[in-house]
Order: sequence, then structure tokens, then C-alpha cells
Amino acid sequence: MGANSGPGASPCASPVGPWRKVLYARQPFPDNHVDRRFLEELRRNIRVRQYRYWAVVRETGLVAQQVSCVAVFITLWSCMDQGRLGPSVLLWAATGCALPGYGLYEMLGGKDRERPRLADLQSAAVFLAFTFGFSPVLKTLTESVSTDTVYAMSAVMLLAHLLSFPYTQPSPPGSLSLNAALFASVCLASRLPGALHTFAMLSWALLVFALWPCLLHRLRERAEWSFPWAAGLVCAGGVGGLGAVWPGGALLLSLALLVLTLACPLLLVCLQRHKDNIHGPWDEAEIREDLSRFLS
Amino acid sequence: MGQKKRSGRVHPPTCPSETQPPAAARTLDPPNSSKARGFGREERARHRICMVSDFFYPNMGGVESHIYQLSQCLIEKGHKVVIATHAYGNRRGIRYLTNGLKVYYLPLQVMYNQSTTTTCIHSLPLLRCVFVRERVTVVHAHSSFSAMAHDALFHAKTMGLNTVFTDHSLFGFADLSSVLTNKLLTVSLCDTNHIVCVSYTSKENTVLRAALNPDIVSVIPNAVDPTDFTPDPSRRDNSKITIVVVSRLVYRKGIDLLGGIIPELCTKHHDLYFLIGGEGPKRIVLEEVREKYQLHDRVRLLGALDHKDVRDVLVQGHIFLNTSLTEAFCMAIVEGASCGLQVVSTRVGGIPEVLPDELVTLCEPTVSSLCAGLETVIARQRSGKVPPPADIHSKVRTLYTWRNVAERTEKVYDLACRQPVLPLPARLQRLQSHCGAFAGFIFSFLAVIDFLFLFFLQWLHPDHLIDVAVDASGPHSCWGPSFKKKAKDSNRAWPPGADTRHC
Amino acid sequence: MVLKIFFPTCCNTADSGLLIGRWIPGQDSAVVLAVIHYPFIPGQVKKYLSETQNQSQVDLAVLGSWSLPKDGQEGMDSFLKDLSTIFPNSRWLQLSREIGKRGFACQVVHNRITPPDPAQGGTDKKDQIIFIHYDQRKVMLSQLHPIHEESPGEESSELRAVFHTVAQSGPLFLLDRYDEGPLKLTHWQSEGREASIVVELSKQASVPLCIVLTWLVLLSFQLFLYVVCCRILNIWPVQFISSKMSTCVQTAYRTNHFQTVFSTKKATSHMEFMRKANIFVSFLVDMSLGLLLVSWLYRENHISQLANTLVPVADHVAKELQELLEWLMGAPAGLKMNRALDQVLGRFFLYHIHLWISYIRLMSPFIEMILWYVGLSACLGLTFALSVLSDIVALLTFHIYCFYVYGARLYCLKVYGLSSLWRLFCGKKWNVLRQRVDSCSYDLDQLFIGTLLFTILLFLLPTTALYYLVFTLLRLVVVMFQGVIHLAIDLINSFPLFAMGLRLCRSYRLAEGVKFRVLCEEPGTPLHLMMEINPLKCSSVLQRYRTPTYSCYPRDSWVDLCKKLFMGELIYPWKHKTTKTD
Amino acid sequence: MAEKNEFTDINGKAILLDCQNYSSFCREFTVSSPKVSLCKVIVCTCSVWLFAYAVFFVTENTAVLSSAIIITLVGMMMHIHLVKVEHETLLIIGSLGVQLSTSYASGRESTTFIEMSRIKDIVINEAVYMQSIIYYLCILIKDSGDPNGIASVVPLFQSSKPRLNCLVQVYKSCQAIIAQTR
Repeated sequence: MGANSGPGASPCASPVGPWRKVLYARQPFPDNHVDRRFLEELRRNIRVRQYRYWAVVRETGLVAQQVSCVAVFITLWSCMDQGRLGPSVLLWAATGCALPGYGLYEMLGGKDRERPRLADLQSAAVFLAFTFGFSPVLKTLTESVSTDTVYAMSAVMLLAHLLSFPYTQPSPPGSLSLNAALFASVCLASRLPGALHTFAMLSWALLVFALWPCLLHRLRERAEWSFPWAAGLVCAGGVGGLGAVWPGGALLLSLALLVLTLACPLLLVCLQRHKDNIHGPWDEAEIREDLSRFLS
Repeated sequence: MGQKKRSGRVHPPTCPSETQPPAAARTLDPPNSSKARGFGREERARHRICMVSDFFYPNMGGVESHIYQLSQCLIEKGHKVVIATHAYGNRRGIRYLTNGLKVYYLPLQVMYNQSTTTTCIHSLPLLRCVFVRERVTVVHAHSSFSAMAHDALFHAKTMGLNTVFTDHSLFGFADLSSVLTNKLLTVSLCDTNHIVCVSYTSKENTVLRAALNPDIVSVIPNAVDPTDFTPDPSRRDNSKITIVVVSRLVYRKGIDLLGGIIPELCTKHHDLYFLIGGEGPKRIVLEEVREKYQLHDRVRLLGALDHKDVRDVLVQGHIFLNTSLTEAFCMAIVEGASCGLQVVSTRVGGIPEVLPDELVTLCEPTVSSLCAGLETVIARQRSGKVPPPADIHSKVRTLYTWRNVAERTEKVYDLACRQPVLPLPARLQRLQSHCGAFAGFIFSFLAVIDFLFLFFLQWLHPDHLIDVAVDASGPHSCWGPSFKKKAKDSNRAWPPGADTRHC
Repeated sequence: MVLKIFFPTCCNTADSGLLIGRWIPGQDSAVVLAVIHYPFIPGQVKKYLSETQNQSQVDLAVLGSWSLPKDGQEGMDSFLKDLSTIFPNSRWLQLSREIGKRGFACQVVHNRITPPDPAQGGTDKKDQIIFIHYDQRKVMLSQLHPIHEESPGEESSELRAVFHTVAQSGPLFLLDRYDEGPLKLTHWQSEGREASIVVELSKQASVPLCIVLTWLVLLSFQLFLYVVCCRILNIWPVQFISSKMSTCVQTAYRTNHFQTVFSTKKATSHMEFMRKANIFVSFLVDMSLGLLLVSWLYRENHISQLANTLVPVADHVAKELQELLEWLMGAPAGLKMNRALDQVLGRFFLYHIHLWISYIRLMSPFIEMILWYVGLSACLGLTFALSVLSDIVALLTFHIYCFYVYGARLYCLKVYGLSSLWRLFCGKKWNVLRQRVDSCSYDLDQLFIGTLLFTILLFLLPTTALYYLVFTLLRLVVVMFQGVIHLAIDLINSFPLFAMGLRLCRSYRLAEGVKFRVLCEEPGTPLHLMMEINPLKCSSVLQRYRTPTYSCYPRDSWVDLCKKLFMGELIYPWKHKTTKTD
Repeated sequence: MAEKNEFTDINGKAILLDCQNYSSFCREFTVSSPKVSLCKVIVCTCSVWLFAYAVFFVTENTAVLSSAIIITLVGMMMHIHLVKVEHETLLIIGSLGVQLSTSYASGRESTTFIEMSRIKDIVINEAVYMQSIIYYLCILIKDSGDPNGIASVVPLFQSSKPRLNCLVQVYKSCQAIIAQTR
């Protein structure tokens, strides 16, 4: 049947019953028959998310504050490089920021804490000891390398930090981003005049790049309302600080932040309208439910 | 066409392919009968077909067996068929399989899972040599994953041969890789004479991907050889209910779902046993499940199966389960049903078209739905309201046969040969108009280069210097005295690698 | 079926008589070995055949008759036919040669079981016979390759059987026309036995000489070996050092050779004989070269000149190194390196050189005496002298070796540290159990310290790398020098001089196979082929007869040698394959 | 007795098949390719020398010229001694064996003899050669281990590659000889 009515046999030769989309039954239609029901199961744009503008803006706050964190760090470094700030001042400032921050962190943490305080203390001690011990070495580390090289390296590393920062789940900063930031800070710190400067710089690096994201994450999950304020604060700090050393840079930074927080979300929401993707029975079915409950 | 002949010709590894000279094959297929058949349809056009694909024996899979079986049936219908694929290890050069089916293992560089590297150009000399010396009229390329197939289409159009392409797989439109692949498919199919898909879903998919006119796309399903998937109720143990799964253990086959189903059902039914054949990266999932729920005695992982062992595994079970997430045409469930099992499968891709509803239970690709489906089938099995395996087999055996596939493919060839092959200017126009400015430009450039290269080759090594191959295929050209010598030679020279000096 | 008759060229012109030879079993071919002339008494022929058969395990037979028509020998044919009755045989060949015709006529008379019609049998078989002429002497002396040691009884190859038959039937050829036996034969040395006095004498003398030599040499050697090997060598440090010192290796090697050459038992197989001969010749050459060297050394005291040059050279090398180090401690090639580390390393190495120089000074007075005694070792052969030289070089460049080791270890440490810290840098770690890189989440302080160390190592790497590079280059120079010496030694030790000489002078002695030439075809007569010997190729002579030695070529391929160099692992490229230390 | 036929090789060059018929079971096939064409040699040398002269013109260094001359001479010698094959001969002697000999333009001749007891068969086979697929004649050597196994394959007429029609002629007479003598 299907044999004697292959392609070439006219479809309207013997229209016996409607065409069915089955392979097992031999039908009186040619193999290349195109039915009216061809492509009827074609679907377009199922499950396309519609974003709300302000929600997106709120999310971009995280990116903005990370950028301005870098700005803050650079500000501090340049201040110290130009000698406006002494290392001791910075160290005191660091302590002054670290203790309340830790307190806040603990307070928000509530009852359930996975690490004992002793561990925190221990790691803090380790950190201090190592940084202090190594700071003379670090001091002499890059003296033979030219300054431009060092700047370029640290710029690249900071960029890598910004790009690889885990914005989606910033619980502890991802290792690559943190390492990149620390590498950059070591490079920068090694250009500073004294060993104590290096020490101060590194401690600030730890503060800005390692501890602050943890605190911010804690803030986001415990006190949702406070997140925009914190982000705004950091951004303001970044712009202001940079303004103190380099006004043009401050202008650029503020522009960048504005584009980042306002223009980009607008673009996303607009482009979302032009989305057009095809779905149909040929799509690979994805497994929605969580199967990990059977394992583990 | 007795059973003996068919069973003698199933699937390259099982058939006595290489060792059996065509002279011996003649005992299975007496010349007088073949002559009679031959005279029967002398008037019909004979084609000289070259099947091109990266995937062929010793590699195993759906495409491979499809090519092999189709070629055998076409030879039996009096066409001349040769197969071109790339060299596997030291299996290089020319080999003969059953009935003098000639296979060219061409020394092309393999890039990524058995697909050759493609520059659209470098494979021209070898393929041209094959096409010319075998006097090929139709080039039939298989599987959109195979770079060699696309190259062959490209060169065949350059040489002015008719082209047919069979697509065996489905593709999404979501991610970047599929976007690129679809663009390539568009390019290589836009001036192909005819396209064959294995199911209507696959046809829709291909038409969308390659932006084709649906009239030049035929649907010809795969087939299974019912004679080597026969039921055998004595093998199954009716004191318990056995669920059989035979598939590669990869994500696309939904092994994660299976990992969810096993504990669900095993906790409910205590006489339920799982028999899982196949190998793959997802095996670890099943092993973990088995560990966690202490099911070592009830879930048996058989590992990789040879094709000849599949039937022995199938007949031990009551229910055949298929959890694929995407399928163009699922041969596994047909094989399962042909062995008289109750088939439970996911409703994805072309699967709903494959079996009538009384033979298969379709479910959504979720653990809960599959479990529900299995529950009903198990209940039916318990109450004994299932038809006996022999009936199921007798229903299935007539559905998909290679002979039918061959007949329909033959018609496709006739159709393709009636169509003209585009000359270069028209082809360039088609490319420009069809596949966008950028890709169109690039590939029309490549087409011109290919054309010039062909000219160069024809000047360097003219066609009349290429010896016309002595036909060793097909019952009609095959049993002449001129053939016997050849047959003797060619199937004598089997030492692997030794019969090929590729410099 | 075609009947093949292997016919010796020397019998072409023999007088009429009986053909003596052998039917190759299962091959349907006959090897003619000699011709017995008239007059003879059949009984004596049979007796003679049987006794030669006992001497050489070849089943000889009378194949047929050979007639060379001369005046006064007409009417021979009937007589020849009758002979076949005297010597019963399944087939009886009648070869006859006409004057003026180059080919032979041949008739095969079948025995009485098959229908006896020689004429008919002869005529239709005429074209089914091949005459294959062969040079008996060459075939007898030549050795067919590839060599199978087993007797040709079980092996199918026909040519082997022929060669074997001819080679075995030596006793048959002892009888020549001048000794007054009852029989007269024609074969390759029927014109008088071929032998050279020297060879014979040496053959006679070799056995007692061998025994005496063995007693002299081996006793001393065995004693020496016993003491050395069993007592001293097995103590760990000595063993270790001796495995490093090429002189000891060479000694051991030579001793093995002595044992093989001067073993009292005769060399049975061809290979064994060739091996012995090769070793012996190469040993002689080695000795003579060594003696030449000695004679040069001890003439107008070259020794002292050598010593007087050697010390300053070593001194000079040390000076050069010092300058190199000072250069490195500055800004070498404009490279900026970490000053502190640079200073540290530089001082360290300078101190070493200082030590070294003082060591040289200490040695300098004794150098000449040492050289004098060492020079004597050349009497044992050039190879000894060379290996001693390489050892001296190794000792004199010990400081370079030390520098190399320090540099390599330091560099290796750095590289490994960096690679593991780089994984930490990317938040991954090496899983030892699964042998792969997993991703894992580190604590803050781990990350911090890791990054700190990573930075430090990264910035200190160039300095170490430079030092490593320089000293590795120095090391490689020394290694190459030693490598050249060792190649020379290996060449002398392993080159098959005897086999090569044989191939060049007596090319038929080592046969790769045979080649055939169609002699003549005249319509009436059967086909005549000339069988010549196809000599072995020089390359295959080399690779077949090369005496196995400790090959001291680079142990690992160039690629992974470079890899090792890059990873800073220690390399010993000159080390012998056989020594398994580290 | 001896007939000569014109054939072409796979590149279309004319080759000569000389079939010498000594007796019913002993034949000799000689495939001789055209001689070294003088003009080609002249062209090569001239081009090399011109190039050398150009170089010499730039760098007034006479060593260039002498080296060019030496190179051409050595190259030509190498070519006629190692590369250029005058003719290839296949001598098949029933029940004794097959002898292949290749004689180079310089007169060097390399010969191998294969006994009949080692030969399984002589067949025409197909192979991928460079970028094309050719027919070639080859001898199948028995595997001493198993009776119907094949240890190795010795290709015939390797340097002058005749086309199928030539091969078929040689093949048929070889088969005839083998058939009648075993």
C-alpha cells in the first residue's frame, strides 16, 4: 500500500479517510505528503519571562557596589602612595571597620552558627601573622619589575575579579575572583614605600574583597530592606573617594554606575520583546523535578 | 526470500560478513531465482548508489545498521550499492561484506566522536575517485552529525550527481551550538534533491531547521528485522515481574528518570525486578541508587550488550521501559514489542507515531507519570489481561520491514533522478538566496573553489584514466564469469591494513 | 607436476656414469651431487654409498645414469636402461648430452609398478622437467637467511632442503680422482681437495690453544671477578658507584666476552660461531688500537704534557664559571631579577667553586702519576682508555653536576608549588584517589595564604629559572661529550667486523636467497635455469650480526627529555639501559 | 614466444608489457617504463644552474656555483640509482616459485625469490594510493601458523603502476600456471 503509493503518486488519487500522523499504518498518501496539519504542534515563546524594570535595577545594585568596592580600594592605595594617609591611620580605620562589621554579622547570623568563634579568631590570627611576616618580602618582590607592568597586571586582575565575581550566589566570594583581587592588591602593595604600608594595604584588601561580600550577603538574606541602602552607600563612598584623588575618574565612575544601574536594565526589558524561539515535540524534554532526593 | 537468507544478513557483526565470499552467498540466493526477479522488472531504472556516512561498521548504532540493511535490500532489488566511510583504526581501504557489498574505508582524519574533520575541499579527490570508478548516479548521505556526509553532498553537487540525504536525529533551536549546526544543515540541504526523514516529527524538525520546502522531504521510517526479535515466553520467570531497559546510559536517554523510578516502584512492589542493558556515563547514577536502597538482587546492570544478545535480554522480561528525553524514531520499543513485551515509553519526539496505542503506554517524561503508567501495566500484567507475546509479535512483525523501506527509498531515488542538478550559477544563486548573506557568501565562495579544484583534478588525472571498478554487487551484475575472478580476489585479500598502501 | 633436477655445474662435462644424489622427500625434486664413472662394480657403489650415508646423515641414492657420448661408447643406451634394474628406485633418470646441443635430454623411467613404457613416459614428460644448475662449492659453503636451526626434515621449504643436503654431504666430496679407490667421482673438488694450510693448522691448533688461554686468562679473570663481583661489588655503595663508572661496566662487558670466546666447547650453530668470530675480531682490533695509543702516549713523555695542560684547563674552567656567576649576579642580559634571591644563590655557588679550586690545587701534584698509571689501562684496549677518559671527565666536572642538581631541585620545587597553587588560584584541587582535578571550596584564610605564596613564587621564578637554565646548558655540554665517547665505545664493541668482511670478500657465504636465470631454451630440450646466490644486504648483515651491548643512547625520547628538562627533573641520558638504579 | 603490448600506467604514461614465454610453466613478464628523458634532465640542471648563477650574481661567491654543480650531479646519480626504475620483471616458474626483480636506471638490480610453497595465491587487489584508488597485483604469502591465514602481501610492479587491463593479462597467465602446477 504505502509501497505502491510512494512519492510521485498524486495525493488526491484515492483520499480514503483523513491523514493520520502515524508511521505504523500504511496510508494512501505519498511519502512526501504535506498535510494541512503539518507543523500544527509548533509553539512559540512559551515560558519567556517578563522582567519588571525596577526589580532588575535593584538587582544591578550588587554589580554597581562591587565596582565601587574596587574604586574604594584604588582610592586608598593611591592616597597611601601619595602619602596623604599614613599606614597606622589606615590600620586603625581597618580595625574600626572590622569589629562593628563582625558584630553586625554575628547579630544578623542569629542562633545557628556553623563555625565556632574560636575558628574565626584563629583564621584572623593566621592572616595577621602571615601578612605581617611576609610584608618585607612582598615589599622587595616587584622592585625589579617595571611600574607599568605592575599596574597593567593589577588592572587585569581587578577586571578578572569583577568579571568572575559570583553575582548570583555571593555567599563566600568565589575563589578565582578573590584570588585575582588579592593578587592585584599584593602587586599594588609592593609598590608602596614601607613594609607597614604593605601590611595595611593587604589588610584592607582582605576587608574589602573577602569580608565585605560575606557581610553583604548576610544582609541580603536577613534584612532585605537594607541592601539597596548598603549598595548606595558603597557607591557613594567609591565616587566620593575617587573624587578626592582624581575628579575626572569620579565622573567616569558615576557615569558608568548610572549606565550600569539604569540603562542596561532598560535595554534588557526592551530586547525581551523581540524574543522569538520555536518549540515543538522535537525539543529535548528537560527534567524539571529535583531527582537528587533519590540520591544523597 | 526464505528466513535463512534474511537471518544470514542481519547486522554486520553477526553476519559472516567479511569471511563470507559472495561465491558462498550465492548458496543462500540461487542465481536462477535472482535472474527471474531481475527479468521481472528489467524496465525499471537501475541506480548506482553510493551511501556516504561517517558511521558504519565496526562502529555500532542505529545509523550503521540502517545503512547496512537498506544497502542489502537495494542490492537484492538489483541496484548497485557501495558504501563510503572513514578509516577505523587499521581498517583502511576496500572491504567486501555479504552479497559483495563494497565498503570504502577512506583515510580521512577523525576529529570528534567518529566524525571527520571537514574543510569542504580536501576530501574531494578521494570521493571523486570513488564516484567515478563506481559510475555512481545517486549519492545518499546519512546522519546530519556526519561531516563526511555533508562533504559528499557538496562534492556530488559539484560533480553534477543527484543527491539524497537521510536525517536520523532531532535538534532543538535553543542553544548556540544547535544554531550553528542548523545553519550548516541549511547550507548543505538547500540544493539537495531529496531528503528522507525517519518520522513526521523529524520531518517537521528538519523542515524548520533547514528552511526547506516540505514537498522534497519524504518520511520513511526505520525498520527492524522481526525474524531476530521473536518472543520466547519460556524464558521469562512468571513468579516475578521483570522490567527491561536496553539503551545507552546517557542523559538523553533519561537515565536520571530511571534512577527516580527504580526506588519508587521497588518499595511498592516486592516481586518487581529490573534488567538494565547498556553502558555509559550515567551508569554511576544507577549504581548509587542500587547502593542506597539495597537493591542489588533486584536491579541487574548487564553492561554493554552486543546486538545479537539484545533479544536474549528482552525475552526475559514482561515490560519494556524506554525513558528517552528525545527520539526521532525509537527502534528500541519496536524491538521490545516485537519480542512480545508490554512497552512503556515517554511521549517525546517521534515516539507517539511509532506504535499503535494498544501496543504501547505513553507517559510524560516525569517520574510520577512514568510510575503511574508502569503501575497500570503491572496491574494489567498481574490480572493477566495482556495479550500473549505471540499475538503482539504477529501484530508488530508486519509494521516495519526493510523490504518496504527499500521500496520506498527506491521511489525516492527515482524522484531524485528525475530532478535536475543545479548548474553552478543557479547553485550560487540558491545559496545566496537561501542561507542568509554571510553564510551564503562564504559557501558560494567555497562552492566555486570546489568547482575549480574539480577542474584541476580532472586536468591532473582525467576520468578516463580511472579504472572502472568491476561490479561485485547485486545478483544481476554479480554472478557473471567476469565477476567470479574478482570475487575470488577481493575477498581473499583480507589482512587488515595489508591490502592498503596509503601514502 | 614438474620434476626439478638440481645439477652441479662441475658435472656438465663429466664422463658418462651414474648420478649420485638425493630425492628431496615430498618435493618431487632431485639433487645431483656427483657422478660415478665407469667402470665400477655395483656392489662397491652400494657399499660406498651406505658408508658415506652413515658419515653424513643424508640418504644418498643412485638417481640415474649420465651419458656424455664419446667415440667408442656407442650402444650405451641399452646398457644404461639395464642399469635401472640393478639399482632399483621408484624413478630412474637418464640424462644424456648430445654434442653441439647445450641442453640435456632426459628420460624418466618409472619403476615396474607403474606401466613400464619408458619411451612414452619419457616423451610426454619431456617438457615437464626443469634443470637447475648450481655451483656446488658456493651452495655448500653458503648460509641461507633467515636462519632456522632445525633440520630441514620438517620444514617445507625446498631450497633449504637442497642447501642442507649439499652442505651435509661433505664426506662425499673427500674422495677425489687421485686417490686409488675403486670408484672415480666427479664433483666440485674432484680436481684435488681445496683447503688452505693456515686454516687447517689453525683449526687443529685452536682447540688446545683455547684451552690453554682459558686456563691462563679465565683463571685470573675468574679470580678477579670472584673477588670483585661477589665480595666488593655487592656491597651497596661500591655497586652503585661501579654502575655509574663506565670503566667498571666496560670491564664486566669484556669479561663476558672472554668467557664466550674462550669457552672450550665448539660452536655448534652458525649464529654462535659468527658471534664468537665477531667478538674475537673486534677484540683484536680494539687491542691493537689501544697498543697504538699506548705507544704514542709513552713516547717523548706526552703524559706529563697532558698533565701540565689538564690542571690549568680545570682551573680555567673554574675561573670561567666564577665569571659566569658574577655575570648572573648582576643583571644578566638585561633581565631584571629579584636582587635578594640572586645574591643568595650567587654566593652559594661561588662558595662551591672556591671549594673546587682548592680541591684542584690539592690534586695537581699527583695528576701526572695518576695519568701514567691510568694510561696503562690502554693496553687492555682502546675502549678501556675511552671509558677511563669519560670517567675522568665526569670527575673533573663534578662541580657542574652539583650546580645542576641544586638548580634543578630548586626549580622543580618552584614549578610544583606553582602548579598546585595555581589550582588553588582557580579554586580546584588535585584528587589523588580519582587521579583528576576536582573543584573544591576553600576557606578564606586558605585562599589568602595560598594567593600570597603564589604571588611570591611567581615573582621569584625567573631568577631560579635563569640559574637552572645556565647550569643545565653546562651540564648538557658535558653529557654530550660523554655521549660521544660512549657511542664510540659502543661502536667498537658491537660492530660485526667479521660478518662484514665475509660479506665483502666472500659474498656467497651469507645468502639472503637465490635468484634464477633462464639459461637456454631449445624446443626439444627441457628448461635450464641457473641458480645463483643472492647475497645478504649490508644493512641486514649489520642488524643481524650486531653483538648485543648495553646500548647507551638516550634512554627516553627527545620529547619527554625536553619535558623532564622543563619540569626540572634530573636527567641521566648517558646511563645504560641495563642498570636499573633509580 | 614473446609478445609485447602497449599499456598505460595509472597516470596515463605509456608502459610496455613484454611477456616472455619460456615454456608452458615458466613465463617472464617485464613491465618497462620509458627511459629518463634527456630534455627533462637538461631542464632540471639548467634551472638549478640558472638559479645558482642568479645567487652568484647577487653574492659574488663562487662556492655557490660549484655547490650547484655538485648538487646536480649527486642528485642525478641518486635519482638514477635509487629512484628511477627502468623495468620490473616477474618471473614465474611453475612449482618452483616466483622471482621479482627491479632494475634501476643505473643498472642496479634488486631481486627476491619467493618459493611456491610460501605463496598462497596471486590476486588483483584494490588500494587507496595517495589521493586515488587503484588496482594492483599482489602475492599473498601463507601464514606459517594457520593454513588459510595470510602473513603478508607482496605488491608487484610497485614503481610502474599498470592499469587494470594490463594487470588482468598478467593475472590470467599467472593463475593458469599456478593452476596447472599444483
